[in-house]
Amino acid sequence: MRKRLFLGLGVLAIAAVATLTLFRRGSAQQTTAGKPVVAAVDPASLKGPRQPIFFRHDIHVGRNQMQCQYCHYTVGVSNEPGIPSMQTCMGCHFLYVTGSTPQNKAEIAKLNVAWQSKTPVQWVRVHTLARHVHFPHSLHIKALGPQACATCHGNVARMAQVFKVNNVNNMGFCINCHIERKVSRDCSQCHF
Amino acid sequence: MAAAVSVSGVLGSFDHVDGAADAIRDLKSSGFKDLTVYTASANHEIEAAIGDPVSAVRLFTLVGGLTGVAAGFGMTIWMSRDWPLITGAKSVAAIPAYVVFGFELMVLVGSLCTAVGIVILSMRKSLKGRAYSPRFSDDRIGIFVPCSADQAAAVELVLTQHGSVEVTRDT
Amino acid sequence: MAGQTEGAGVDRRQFLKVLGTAGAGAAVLGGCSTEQVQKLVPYMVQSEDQVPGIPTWYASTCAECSSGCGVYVKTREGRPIKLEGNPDHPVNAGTLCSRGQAGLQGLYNPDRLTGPMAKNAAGTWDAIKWDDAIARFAAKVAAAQGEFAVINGYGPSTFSSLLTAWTSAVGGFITNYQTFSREPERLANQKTWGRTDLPLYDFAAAKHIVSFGADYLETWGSPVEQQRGFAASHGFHDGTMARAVFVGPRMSLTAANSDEWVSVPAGTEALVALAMAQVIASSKGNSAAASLADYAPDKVASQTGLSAQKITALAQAFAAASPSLAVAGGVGAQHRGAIELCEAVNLLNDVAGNIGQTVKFGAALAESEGYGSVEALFGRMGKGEFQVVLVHDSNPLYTLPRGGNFGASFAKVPFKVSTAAILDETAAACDLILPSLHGYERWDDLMPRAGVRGLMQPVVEPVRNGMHIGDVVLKASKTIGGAAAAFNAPTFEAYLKGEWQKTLGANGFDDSWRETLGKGGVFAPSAPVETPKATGAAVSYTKPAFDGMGDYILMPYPSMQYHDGRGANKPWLLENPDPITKITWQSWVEMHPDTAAKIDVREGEIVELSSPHGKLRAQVYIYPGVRPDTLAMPLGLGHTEYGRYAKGRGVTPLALLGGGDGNGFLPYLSTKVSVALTGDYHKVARVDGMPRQLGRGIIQTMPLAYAAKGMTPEESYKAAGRNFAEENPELEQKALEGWRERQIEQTQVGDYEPTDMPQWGMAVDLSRCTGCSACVTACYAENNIPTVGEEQVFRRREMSWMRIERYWEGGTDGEQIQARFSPVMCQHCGAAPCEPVCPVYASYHTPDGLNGQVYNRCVGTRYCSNNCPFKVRYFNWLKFTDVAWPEPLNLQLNPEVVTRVRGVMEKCTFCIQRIRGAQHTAILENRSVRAGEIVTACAQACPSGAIKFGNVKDPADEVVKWKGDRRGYTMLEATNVRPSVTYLAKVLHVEPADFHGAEER
Amino acid sequence: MAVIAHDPSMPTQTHAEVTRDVVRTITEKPERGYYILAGSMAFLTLVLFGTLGALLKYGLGLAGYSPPIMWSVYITTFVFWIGIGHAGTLISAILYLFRSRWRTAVYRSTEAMTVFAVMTAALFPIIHIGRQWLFYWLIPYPNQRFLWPNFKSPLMWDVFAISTYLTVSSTFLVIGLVPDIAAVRDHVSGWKKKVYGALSLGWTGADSQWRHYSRAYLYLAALATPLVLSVHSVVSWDFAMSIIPGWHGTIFAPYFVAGAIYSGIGMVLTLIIPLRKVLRIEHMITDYHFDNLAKLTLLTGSILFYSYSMEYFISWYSGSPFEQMTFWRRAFGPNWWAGWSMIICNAFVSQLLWFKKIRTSIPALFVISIFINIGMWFERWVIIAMSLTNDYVPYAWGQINPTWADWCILAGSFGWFGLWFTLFYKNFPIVAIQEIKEMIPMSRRKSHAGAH
Repeated sequence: MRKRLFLGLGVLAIAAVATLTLFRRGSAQQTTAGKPVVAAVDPASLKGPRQPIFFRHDIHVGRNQMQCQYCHYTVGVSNEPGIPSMQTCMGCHFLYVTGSTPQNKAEIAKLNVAWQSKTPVQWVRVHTLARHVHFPHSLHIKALGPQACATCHGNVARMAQVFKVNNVNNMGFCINCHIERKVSRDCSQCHF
Repeated sequence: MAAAVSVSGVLGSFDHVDGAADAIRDLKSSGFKDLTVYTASANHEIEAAIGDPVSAVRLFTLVGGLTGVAAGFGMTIWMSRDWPLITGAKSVAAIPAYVVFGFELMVLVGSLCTAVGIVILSMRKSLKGRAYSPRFSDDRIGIFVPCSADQAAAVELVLTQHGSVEVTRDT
Repeated sequence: MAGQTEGAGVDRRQFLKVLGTAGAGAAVLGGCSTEQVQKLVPYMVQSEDQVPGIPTWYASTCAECSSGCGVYVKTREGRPIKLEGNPDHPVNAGTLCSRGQAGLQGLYNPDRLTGPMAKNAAGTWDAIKWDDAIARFAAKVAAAQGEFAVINGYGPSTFSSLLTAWTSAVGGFITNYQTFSREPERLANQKTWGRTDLPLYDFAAAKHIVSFGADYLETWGSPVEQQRGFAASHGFHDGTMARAVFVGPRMSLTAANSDEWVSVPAGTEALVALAMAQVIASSKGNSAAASLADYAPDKVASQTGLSAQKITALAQAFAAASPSLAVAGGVGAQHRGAIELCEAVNLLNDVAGNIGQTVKFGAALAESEGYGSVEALFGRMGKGEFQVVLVHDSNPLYTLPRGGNFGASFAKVPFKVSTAAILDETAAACDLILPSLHGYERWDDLMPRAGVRGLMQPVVEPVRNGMHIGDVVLKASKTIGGAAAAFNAPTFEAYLKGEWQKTLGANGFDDSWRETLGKGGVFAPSAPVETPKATGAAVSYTKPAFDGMGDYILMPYPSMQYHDGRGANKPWLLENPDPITKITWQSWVEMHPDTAAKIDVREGEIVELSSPHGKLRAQVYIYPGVRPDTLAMPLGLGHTEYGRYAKGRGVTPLALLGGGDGNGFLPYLSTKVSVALTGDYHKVARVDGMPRQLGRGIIQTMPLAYAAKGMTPEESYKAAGRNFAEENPELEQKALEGWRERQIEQTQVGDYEPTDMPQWGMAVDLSRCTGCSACVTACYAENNIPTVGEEQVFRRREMSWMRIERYWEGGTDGEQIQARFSPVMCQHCGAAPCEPVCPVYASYHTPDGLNGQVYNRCVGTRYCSNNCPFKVRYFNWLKFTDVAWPEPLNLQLNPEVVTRVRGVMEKCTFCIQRIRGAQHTAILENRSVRAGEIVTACAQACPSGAIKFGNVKDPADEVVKWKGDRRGYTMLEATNVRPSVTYLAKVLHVEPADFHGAEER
Repeated sequence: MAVIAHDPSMPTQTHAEVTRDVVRTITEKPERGYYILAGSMAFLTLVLFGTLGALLKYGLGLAGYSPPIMWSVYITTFVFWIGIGHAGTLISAILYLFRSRWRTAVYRSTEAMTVFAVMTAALFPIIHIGRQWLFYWLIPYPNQRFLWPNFKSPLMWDVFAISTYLTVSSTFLVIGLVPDIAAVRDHVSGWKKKVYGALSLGWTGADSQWRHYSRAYLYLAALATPLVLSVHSVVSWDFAMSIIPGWHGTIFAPYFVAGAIYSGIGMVLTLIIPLRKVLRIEHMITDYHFDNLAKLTLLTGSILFYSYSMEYFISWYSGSPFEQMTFWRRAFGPNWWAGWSMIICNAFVSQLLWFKKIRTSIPALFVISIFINIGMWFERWVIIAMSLTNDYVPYAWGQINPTWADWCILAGSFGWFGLWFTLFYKNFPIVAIQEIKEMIPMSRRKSHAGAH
């Protein structure tokens, strides 16, 4: 088992480095294209739960144009969206990206510390679905396309700190969509 | 009660029902329309003397009842079709079962409207400030005749000659 | 909503949290709590074979008994959550028994030791470090100077041979011992054929099966494999089916599934076998006839209590059907004459010409030195010949009879080491405990027979801080040095691979290894069948003797659930009722009604049994299926240690037995006991309300002749002259015209618009079902069903969505008693009575024909259950979720199924999570669900293959064929609820003339 | 007086005496016994809510449910109280329409009993469900889930029937009370005057009020009459709509209604026999009234007798083995004693009332009324719980064995009911003053002036 894990580590690491270099180029162009560099903010002043590391979706998704699936890698294939492993973060932040502003530097430093000390970062959950509901992410991505995340999670590309846009436990929220799109409203589709 | 009098008039109280009834007739014939007759219990003789038309409260009952039936069937049928779910191979909106709701809501709304009816109708005529005596809820019949001071004497006369045991003037 | 936050102790989403910690290792997992903080803990490193939300399957091997069935372990986020049979495995071919499936509750057992422990001077336990533990062990072994004994309960495997070799290297003495290891058969085979190995019995090929005490559907031999064979031959197929006869003093599950139970006094089975052999031999002019002359039917009739004609008839039927099969042995026939019995049966098979046909030598079944060796070993311990003893995967102080005072001899050993993962009786008597790893946490293999080598691989981070004894001895070898130094493999994994390299070949080993892992081992085609020549040794019979002066023969028999007692710590097995008595969570004494009447006891009264070797007190269960001169008791309970579930629960008949007579096997059936009333009472936690059908046709049967003619049960009953109550008289027929059309009409709204919606249905073949209850455990495992405990079962509050109903037929006024078994789960009625009565639509009909139950909408009026004619709805009376899964048992919970909170109704869903799962996958792969793609947990587990699930609308689906079977009927047609479950009537070997359907109709 | 003496329905006192006697029951200071009674009732009420708390905390498992008996003591007691609640409206509404004069003296007490009985019964559907805190899901209120209740479920019919009945019967009670409260108001002083004054809603007995009042009362009676019959029919359909042998009976609606009235009058007797002594109003509620109540009991009791025999006959005649088994076990099964106590207490005991001697002997009536209460509780217990012990699949048959939680709730329900009633009869006119007066002809000056 262990061996296979490290094998996996290797594979992912290479993949990460590769994509990383691409992104570097991409984002560089964008910045030169006059895209505003996202300024430092105080997370306390923002909506949403404060995370152990001030991970900025607005930078990753907004400025760097990263795909949600890059980190939430199982959202298209599984019920669970998947939380990126520390390694995925380190893939980019290991050597190359160390942050532009002092604030970002500080936060990325936290990440390195966590990685060195082998203690996974305990992200605070923003969206918690009630236990008695089954929400197959993959089906919704397939039906609505990879950009559909925003439908429920809001436009995280504009969020320095992610907060709850919709109450995903409000059944009406689900049902409205199902009615509009003429999708089955059969109880046993989600409740079992 | 005399303290809080605002409507001027004469109050007579009777021991005898026929006397009271006669008095009412006389007063009405002599032009005193707006009488107030106090009795401890509903009394046909008095009602006859007053001769008011049948109460309109039945309209409340009727309307309420009809509304209830409509609401009963409407609600159940609409709600069942709003999110159609089959149970036990029965039709989504099963009318026979919904008769129960039609009936129950008819009774419910109907009787509530009736109760409201009493209040509304009785409140149409304000009894504020008309003289009253506790004995009317016991064993006496009271007749209050609103009138100006100059008419009072005439009224008192009518009342006493029909055997009013006690006549008070509030002017 | 308060409702939803309840039962938080077993949050389905717990997995998301646990998931991360897998990377951080066992320690974290060990302390994994159920706090409600909503934290998302990512992996440090994502393992490439784990996708959150998608199960990963690993092939492994079941180590619950020595049959060595192959299993697939279903894991989610690194947690095993379900065991299913490995379809490629020759032993179980994809199925698995209750005990095997309950292995998970051994893995996650809350009483597993958290690390090595050493007993201190005060006699209490100190937790110690592994290095320290191994050091102590090594030191002691080295100091023992060869005065070192090992008892190894693990089956033939790379590990066992390592341990053997290692033991002899350190000059020690090892015995490989497993309970119920069929010694009498080996000894008999030695006499009959001069070879001690056991043949493979081919039940599938046999047309006529006679068992002399061997409970081949329960614990004897390789039950799953035999049950598969039995179902294949004895299940009704193309107009025919095999006939099965059981000869013995008690009607076991095997007997109940046989067509005939021949009740003979314990110890006289051999006579029947010999008489049958005599009849056949003389009819065939076989030379053996002469030597058997003394055993002619008329000579043995009186002793067996059978008429000569009866025996002759048995013999002729046996001879007529070829190939036939006779088997003997097992605890149920292990009296002092057991060897002779097995010889007699060998002879019977020989004269009937079954050798090589159904009795197949050459498979070299798992060898075990058996009771003789362990008896001898303990004798030597008693003489103080050993300084150190190591007990692995065995619990002799519990499984050996108390009369043999093995405990005393064991105590004579100065330093005793156990590898028990749970503190059992033996471990408690030891000085050092090196808790081993569970089969799904370690590298290992198991060889049930020649050519079949099942592999095991760690599929989960160790739940507790254990270490496989293989690694322990390798580590110890370094310190011990000497000959042991040769064992220099760094880890047992390395050693194992080394050994396998010899079979798989060195070049390209890594690939072949990975491939083998994926397959679950190597399964060579079955070994060439050998047909040994009988030595012709004369067969004799001496009436077996019994200890004690009591009036009743005590018949201990192995429980299906607990086996030799190893199952007693698993709630699933404790709550899964005994197939025959339907008693849960307890042990009992089976007593014939006449006996009960004679000594005036009622069910549940506690009697005291005393034998020369001991006493015990147990509750009485009155059972017409046991001879009046016999009292039967299940083995497996009555532990004094072994964790919270087992400790102090019930009693074990071993307390009444003496250690054998040194002739190589333990005569379980060799004690007479006397019964004394105590006046005490203990309610019997039975789950069967009324064990008679009262003519309600719950389980319908038909004679073979009629079934072969293709009659329906109804026609069959009429033909047999039963006044078959008309289910739908004309008047009703009228009312039912166009019923289906109307139903479809009504479903033309909303979701119910007619579409290609599938229609899920199930069919159960009662001629295959043996009542083994494997499906019940599968259902518990798949659907997060809580176990409620004995006190709640007293009130019949058990939650088993699927139950095996057991009804008695006959048994009154001297009539032969028979049993009927039928799995009953939610029937998913078309016109379900439970649906319209629910005020909140918690119970409703899904467009694909399921009877949906929305737990989170349920307010708990329980009207649905009242109105259910099958009573298959179960209510959460208390917070069962809090008590059923103490840490870390909750890690087994299936994340696809919500745990139901207190106050809601639940029931069988036809494994809707599997249905939806398959549909979702199909959508993602742009296809429609394939026929037979969806298999419910019960259907998957059933060793008899008696359950078929599928889409009734899809002609390609197997279930359509099953439902089309002429034997098909639905329960309680009179209620016109239109169930989706079709039962195929059980077929009986009876003459239509005396067709016994009275109690069904 | 002499003229009317031999019309026993005629009150024997004058208007003034009526007012005096009734008002006295309220104004005079209660003796110690009253406080003990009220206290013990309050205690039982605490027991009720204490047990309910335990059920909420640990779950229904505390009660003696053992599947397949999913409904047991609680539903039994629910139906019992609903039944009790039927006498009141029957007497006040139906007999009002029939102009039967004897009702006047007793209808106030029975109506109060009705309202409190229904209030008690209404607790049980909530107590008995698995997730009590979600009972409001049975109410069709607009919610974000877009979900509505299932109106095909008899339990929903129940919700509507019971709530309607509670509302209507309380309206009826209150409307009847208003003039009497006014009378009380005029005979008390101090803060009490204020309170009763507020409660009397400014009633003065003016013609403009009587006019609508007496009319409305008539219509209310007209509406309430079918309601009485409907409510217990609906309750009976909770069972009749099922497929359980022993529940699935077509005669259930009339059978249950008769039983309800029977049990209701039983409770009325149990209550007013001691009550009229305590309040010293024997001269208002006389043997004559009891005689009439007894006759009503006899009538309904005989209907029950018929229904019982019909149930057994039909179960035999149906030829359905399920039905037959159920009824065989009712009489000779493990709970035969319950089955027989139902038949004896209801069918047989009521037949004693053929004799006028018994009808007019207060002690005898009291004893009989107790029998009726017990018998009717057992009737529901037998029909509901015992039918469930053995239905279709023998393997699933079970046994009933209630626990402390069952008995505490049962006892508590009597406390809850009793507390309300005790408080009521001491603070409100327990005899309808104005209706009695309506029956007493007022003195006339022509003919015999000053007769009194």
